[in-house]
Amino acid sequence: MKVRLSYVALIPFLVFFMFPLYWMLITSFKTDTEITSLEGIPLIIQSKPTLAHYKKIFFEEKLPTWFKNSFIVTTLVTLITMSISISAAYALARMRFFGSQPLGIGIFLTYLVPPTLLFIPFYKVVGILGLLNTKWSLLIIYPTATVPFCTWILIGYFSAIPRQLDEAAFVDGASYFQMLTRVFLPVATPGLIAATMFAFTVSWANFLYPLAYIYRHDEQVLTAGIYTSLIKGDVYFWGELMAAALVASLPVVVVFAFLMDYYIAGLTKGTIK
Amino acid sequence: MKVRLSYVALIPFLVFFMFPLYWMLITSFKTDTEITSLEGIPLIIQSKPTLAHYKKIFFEEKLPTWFKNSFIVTTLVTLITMSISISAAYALARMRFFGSQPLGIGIFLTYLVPPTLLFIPFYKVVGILGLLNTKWSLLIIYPTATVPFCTWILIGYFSAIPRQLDEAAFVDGASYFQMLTRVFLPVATPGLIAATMFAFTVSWANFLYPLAYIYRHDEQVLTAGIYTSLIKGDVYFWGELMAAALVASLPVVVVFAFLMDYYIAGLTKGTIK
Amino acid sequence: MAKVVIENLSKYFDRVEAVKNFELEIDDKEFVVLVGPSGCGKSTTLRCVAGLEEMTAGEIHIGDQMVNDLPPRDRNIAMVFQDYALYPHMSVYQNMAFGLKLRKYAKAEINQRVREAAEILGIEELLNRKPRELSGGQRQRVAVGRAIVRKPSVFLFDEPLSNLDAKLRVQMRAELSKLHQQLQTTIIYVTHDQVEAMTMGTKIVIMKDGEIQQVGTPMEVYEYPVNLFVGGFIGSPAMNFIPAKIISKDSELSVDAGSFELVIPSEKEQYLQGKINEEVIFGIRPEDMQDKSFAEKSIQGGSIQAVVEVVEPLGSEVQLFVISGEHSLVARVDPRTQARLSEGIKLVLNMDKIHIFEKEPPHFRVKTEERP
Amino acid sequence: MAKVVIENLSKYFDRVEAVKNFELEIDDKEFVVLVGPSGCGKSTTLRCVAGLEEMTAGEIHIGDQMVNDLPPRDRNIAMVFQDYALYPHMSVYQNMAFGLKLRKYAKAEINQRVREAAEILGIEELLNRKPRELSGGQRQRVAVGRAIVRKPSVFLFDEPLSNLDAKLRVQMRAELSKLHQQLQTTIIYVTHDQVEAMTMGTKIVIMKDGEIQQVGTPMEVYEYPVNLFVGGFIGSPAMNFIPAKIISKDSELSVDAGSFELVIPSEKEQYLQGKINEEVIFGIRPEDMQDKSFAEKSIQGGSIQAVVEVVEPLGSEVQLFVISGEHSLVARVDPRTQARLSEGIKLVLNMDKIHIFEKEPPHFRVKTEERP
Repeated sequence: MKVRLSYVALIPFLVFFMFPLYWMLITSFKTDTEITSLEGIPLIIQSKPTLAHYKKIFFEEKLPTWFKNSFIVTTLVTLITMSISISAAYALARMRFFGSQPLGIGIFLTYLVPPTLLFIPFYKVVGILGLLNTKWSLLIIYPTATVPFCTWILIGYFSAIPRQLDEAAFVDGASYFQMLTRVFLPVATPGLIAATMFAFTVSWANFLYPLAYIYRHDEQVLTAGIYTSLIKGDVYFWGELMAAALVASLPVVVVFAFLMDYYIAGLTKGTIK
Repeated sequence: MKVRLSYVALIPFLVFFMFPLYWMLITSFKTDTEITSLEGIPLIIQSKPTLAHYKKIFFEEKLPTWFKNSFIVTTLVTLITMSISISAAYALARMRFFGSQPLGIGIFLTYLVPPTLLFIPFYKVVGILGLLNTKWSLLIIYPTATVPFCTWILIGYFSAIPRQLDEAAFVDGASYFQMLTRVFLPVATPGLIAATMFAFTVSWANFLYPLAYIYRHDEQVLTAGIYTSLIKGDVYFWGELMAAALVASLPVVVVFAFLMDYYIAGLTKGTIK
Repeated sequence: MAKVVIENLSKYFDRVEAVKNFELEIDDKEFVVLVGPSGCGKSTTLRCVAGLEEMTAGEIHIGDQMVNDLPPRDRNIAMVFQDYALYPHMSVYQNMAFGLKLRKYAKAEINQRVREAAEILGIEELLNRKPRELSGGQRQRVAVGRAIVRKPSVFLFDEPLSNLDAKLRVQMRAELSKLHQQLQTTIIYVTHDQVEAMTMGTKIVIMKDGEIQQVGTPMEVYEYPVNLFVGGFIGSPAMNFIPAKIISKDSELSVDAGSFELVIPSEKEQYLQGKINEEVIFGIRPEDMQDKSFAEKSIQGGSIQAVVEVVEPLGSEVQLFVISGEHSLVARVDPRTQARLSEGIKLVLNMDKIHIFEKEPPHFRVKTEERP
Repeated sequence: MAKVVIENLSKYFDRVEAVKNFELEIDDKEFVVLVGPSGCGKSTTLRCVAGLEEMTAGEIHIGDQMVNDLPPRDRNIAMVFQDYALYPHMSVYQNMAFGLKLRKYAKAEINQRVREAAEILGIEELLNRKPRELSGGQRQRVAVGRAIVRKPSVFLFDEPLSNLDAKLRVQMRAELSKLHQQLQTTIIYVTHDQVEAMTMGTKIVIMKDGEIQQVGTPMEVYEYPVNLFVGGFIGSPAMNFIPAKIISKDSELSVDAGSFELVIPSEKEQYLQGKINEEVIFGIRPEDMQDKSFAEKSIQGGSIQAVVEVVEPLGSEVQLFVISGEHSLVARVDPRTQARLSEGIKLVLNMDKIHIFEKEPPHFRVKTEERP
């Protein structure tokens, strides 16, 4: 009952979230004539809806390739991020070594370093590694943004898990590995989900780096691909843009839809009580 | 003593932070000949250092204007963000109204909405408001990113302040305003500083929106200004780029240098014990 | 320095009635303790008096004034909170001076009052410290100091000792009692701990489920609890309750508890005539069950045979958990007892101190004596 | 089902010595309680036995085995933690079965053992609940259940009752005592609460600053504390300590406490001859100071005059905080006492029960009797 009511309060955010989606959806089915017409009403389709924009992006543009590239990059980045973040956060939250606390703070501060500052050195590093103009360059770059923040989120969750829980598992007969997989990580699930969502969203939606580092169409990812191919100077192909952006945001919507329940459950109930 | 030692553990992060700075500093004083020379050693100046790049960016480029624009935008955005976030976080952390908790979660989720999704609708909104191609557009756009996250940070800090503290102030004779200004906000200082730093850094360093929304040189801010004027296609003016990026990151470095102490003190000591 | 009258106070949270028709007159200079298990509405009542919670119905008078619509700052009260609620960013001095500053007292006056209070509480040397540099007991004292500098007409205490360890609690209890005598003010004190209530209160108000069960002095509620709940709540270890029947045999009344029968003293017979052959609950406090070998000879009592289950030596006495027939009982006996685990023991029950409760809720106590 | 021997255990944290040369033999089936104020090293000692903390020096034997280098899982121990440490994502059944599953017991065996333990603890109906759906007392029982299903040779308890309220603590104390008798295993129990130590332990180990002060049965440490610390730590309210001098007068020995002099019983004189004219600390427990009007006639004692500062009625007795000359004292007297605030009272001190401590640290107790 209580959980049901919680969802009601999420309505304004769903509106905020759904409104652009709706606008994009509507626009993507409008004909170019209607979009540019001065009598057009933004949120209603007046003339016949068309699939022309979708046809164009799927068959004429490289959209399927970009989608595949984005998918590969995002999956790998999320995996890399979570492996590093879980290890780092566990070490920082659990092991009392010299300076572990300021190290944790340092990690968070790193996240705050403006990308502008790192943009140019990264360009050189990627160049030296011979990864310029390939999607693999993003596997190097994205984790510099995702790892610090995810580690920071996880440190928070991990430190909230009482150390006695680990110790109870040890006394119960668990090895280190069993303690981690059967007690510690299951208890930290809400934190792991939150961090994964963050890593996924950031690497899926990042825009700046692929735009700057990748020129070859074949290697491009979705976000930058849409921008470069559908905005020429100040000419906007609105119909295609909307259709493409919609397709691009689908995975994020899907991830949120599936994990939201866990996420909210984790944040509201709290696991440790 | 203990605080001193904490700083030692920050060294790896200072290196991570300072290394690009040092590289930029060195390169910005090199002559163009040395930069492009194949015998050049990246981290050492071999021939005579030069101020030519600085002269160029300060006198030939619009850098002072951009700096001023960035400063205005960042200051205003930070002020707007903090006023909204403090009110929202206070309401959400303190007032038990229907659905206040999921509302807080919703705010955080909003922060996770990928900018790609908002990019195109925002473009239209800014256009309708007649702010396209002006720095004022950023005053509308940046807070959509900073307010949710800052509110979320502040909710965390605010909820950790025991409600009895407010009540003690009321019983002691404080009005609502006195309770806020003399007890509640001073106790929340570390949270306020963290949120301010975040708002400042994000609005100073954001890159995507000014690049897309502002074409007039006079209205441009620092980050995008540097990028558009010093990278022409795939020709990079390295000396100027480095000099400009260095100047651009100064304020962030200064803010961190001054507030780091409070920030770390807030995170390590905790105010409520 | 003020009388407090609470009339017909009710408080709902959503649909839950936290406090029901609470009626109480508190005389000037009284030390009233509201006591009860958690959720009984005692804290809510206190917070209504403080003005931190709005009442659903009723009236509260402090001194000559109806304070229903006054904010906390105009009620001339001071409050000590469970977690002390010291302002963490202020020194001890500033914490204590805060209320006076807000009321725009002169600097010299503030200084004098803070030092006076600090002296009473023995915290003069802590005035420049921050709360986080203090121990639990010191924080407790500062919280009290912050309340007394204002010289309010009523002090409110909300479980102020619950975060202290056992030793310190005993000490602070005595200190608060002394402070009350010294300041001669009205105190309303909330606690879930019946020991605090008994030892500190001049009047105890026992609450349960939002309702007052009994109001009285510590010895009154201990010796003449109005019902089963009060009988079990006050006193530790709790009173033993045994389902029994009043029977008449050989022209004497007895308590028949199945496995044993005990003769009721003749003075009490007149009160129990109406209960003959009725089922009741027979109550006896642990200290009124003595090891027969060391019992005072003067005790007028019946003895029962029991088997010892647990022996808890406390130094000055021994608590015995015993089984007699189908009943589990607790007795506090002389430390010289020879009771051994799983062995039998003869216990004497002081029948002058028995309690008879009705079988049906709310289990009222049956009158069995004239009160002095 | 096993003897535990701890030899010369030491543990440093950085440079701080948390436990110093700890030596203890624990017999099979003993219930040993380590007790002391916080920071005395009692928990660290327990954690060393559990294998959760590495020792700096020393040896620990459980049964016939030296376990220094064994991880916790190979030590055949079970532990109950202060915060229960139940796995929040598992049901009560899964919590209890976890240790058996890890040890690859057959399903039927696991099921049988869990149900058996649940029955002993009366938690059969909770088996499908999650820990967060349980009350404090229920969690406590599940934590104990998780320990007993494994049938370990030693149980370790780390302040298991400190999160329960007063009433529940009294109840769980008795339950744990019964459980010990039922299971017949060795138990090592850590607490800061001297009441728990007294009531549950068959042997008490009192620690302070990492060092053992005294080892003995509850009544031994209560009646013959080795030093001032133990005398003050065991018993509540704490023993009264009065700086005094042993004097010889009229061929009798007396304690001269300035404002009063008390004659020492002749049986004790022989032990105190060497202390004549020396400064000592005179100790007497609150229950050995009685209201003269209600004192047992048999008491051989001296009486003193005092002024009552605080009266704390507890129902079965009254605690009096009094001032006699320059000394503040606590007495536990008969509830019929007529003592009134700020009035005088005559107290009888039971001189057979006095304690004399040396003036110099560590304030050893001077022997004044033959022990039985």
